[in-house]
Amino acid sequence: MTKNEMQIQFTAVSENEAFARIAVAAFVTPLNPTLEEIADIKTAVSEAVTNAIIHGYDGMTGKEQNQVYIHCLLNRDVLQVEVIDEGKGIEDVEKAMEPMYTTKPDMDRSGMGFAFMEAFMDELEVISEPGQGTTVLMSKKLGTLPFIDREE
Amino acid sequence: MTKNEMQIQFTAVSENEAFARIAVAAFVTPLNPTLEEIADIKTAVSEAVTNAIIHGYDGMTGKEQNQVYIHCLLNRDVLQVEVIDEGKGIEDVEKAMEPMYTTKPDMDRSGMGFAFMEAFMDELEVISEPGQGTTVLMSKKLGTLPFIDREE
Amino acid sequence: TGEIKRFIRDDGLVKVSRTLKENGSRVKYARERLLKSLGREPTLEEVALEAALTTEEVILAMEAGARVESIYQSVYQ
Ligand SMILES: Nc1ncnc2c1ncn2[C@@H]1O[C@H](COP(=O)(O)OP(=O)(O)O)[C@@H](O)[C@H]1O
Ligand SMILES: Nc1ncnc2c1ncn2[C@@H]1O[C@H](COP(=O)(O)OP(=O)(O)O)[C@@H](O)[C@H]1O
Ligand SMILES: [Mg+2]
Ligand SMILES: [Mg+2]
Repeated sequence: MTKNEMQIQFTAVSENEAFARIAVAAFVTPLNPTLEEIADIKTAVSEAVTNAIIHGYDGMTGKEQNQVYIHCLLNRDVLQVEVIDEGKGIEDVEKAMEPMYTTKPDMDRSGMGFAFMEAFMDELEVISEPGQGTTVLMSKKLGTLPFIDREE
Repeated sequence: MTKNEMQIQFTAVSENEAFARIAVAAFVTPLNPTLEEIADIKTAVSEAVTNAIIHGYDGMTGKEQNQVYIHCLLNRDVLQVEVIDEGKGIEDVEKAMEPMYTTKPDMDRSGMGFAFMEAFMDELEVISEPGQGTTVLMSKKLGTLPFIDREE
Repeated sequence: TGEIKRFIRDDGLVKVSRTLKENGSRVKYARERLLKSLGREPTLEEVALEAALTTEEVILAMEAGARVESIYQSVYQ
């Protein structure tokens, strides 16, 4: 199979952060990625999901209604991951993506979330509008093409 | 937190079976279940997902459109799992649920899928209609109440 | 980007885990030891502590054993 797809949706609470990164890791496992590739993907997904929970839905009531969505698409050896929240959005995306920039220095945030996503994935795109939520689009090519071709 | 919820949706191919059971196992992790409880849940989810893929969508074209849905609800220490397919459905649910009954003996199916779900979970309900797909509803109480009460 | 990744990892911020198989046997023996000493099924956190792994690693390691057993057999036959 050269194309595979999954979506997950979960309550925006920090208890679900590990669930989210494990789910994405488990989804790419049949492609036989390296441990390093799995670690990269898990780190990037963790950062994006943490951001959705602690920044996106920061101070928003109706906790149980706040949802995070992840959409994964595997197209041959390329994984595309979308992490979406319907939270408060980002005013200045460019500034938010600068390394060390954080709006929560009090919470021990390092401001390196987007820098990590950029470092661990091949592509990163952030689409956000105040009041409109945030979509983080990431993709990564896995070094498993020989494996796929053997399977076909 | 006493209530938590997630949903996953994925292409109905056997490559995703491990993903599905790992995702559900990861979801219950914050409740600190025993390894045995995790193994029970994984077995039950695997059986339901396998059925959706190999029986539900058996012989149906448009492979990439065929989707399996899992809905998990954690209410305190009770996990509820719904596994849904939009496949061909089951004519005689009661008969299908009998131990050893299988419509695919040729494929080395044991006919024990529903019996396993029944044995490993506390409750099992199967809702199906020919042409209407199948919903498998399972629930299990986890022995983690002291843990939850400590957290609150 | 290779350099950034190496820096982050060497800094201990991101831990690359041992192999699934290795963790699988650590989990198996940790559970057996705890079953004996506690006289009941150990919880996920107890096993993680005993095996010196994270709960996340335990969940994934359990898969290493499960794969050969039950389901995969029937699906891939
Ligand atoms: N999903 C999101 N919704 C709203 N704001 C966000 C989101 N993700 C990131 N941000 C903003 O971008 C800033 C930088 O994010 P990041 O690089 O991950 O650093 P950190 O999370 O440590 O603050 C955050 O401090 C926050 O202001
Ligand atoms: N999701 C489903 N869609 C259609 N038919 C199903 C589904 N699940 C189970 N069945 C029917 O019920 C029978 C018994 O299922 P099960 O106990 O899991 O045994 P097995 O999968 O080994 O055949 C199957 O052989 C099949 O005919
Ligand atoms: Mg961050
Ligand atoms: Mg079955």
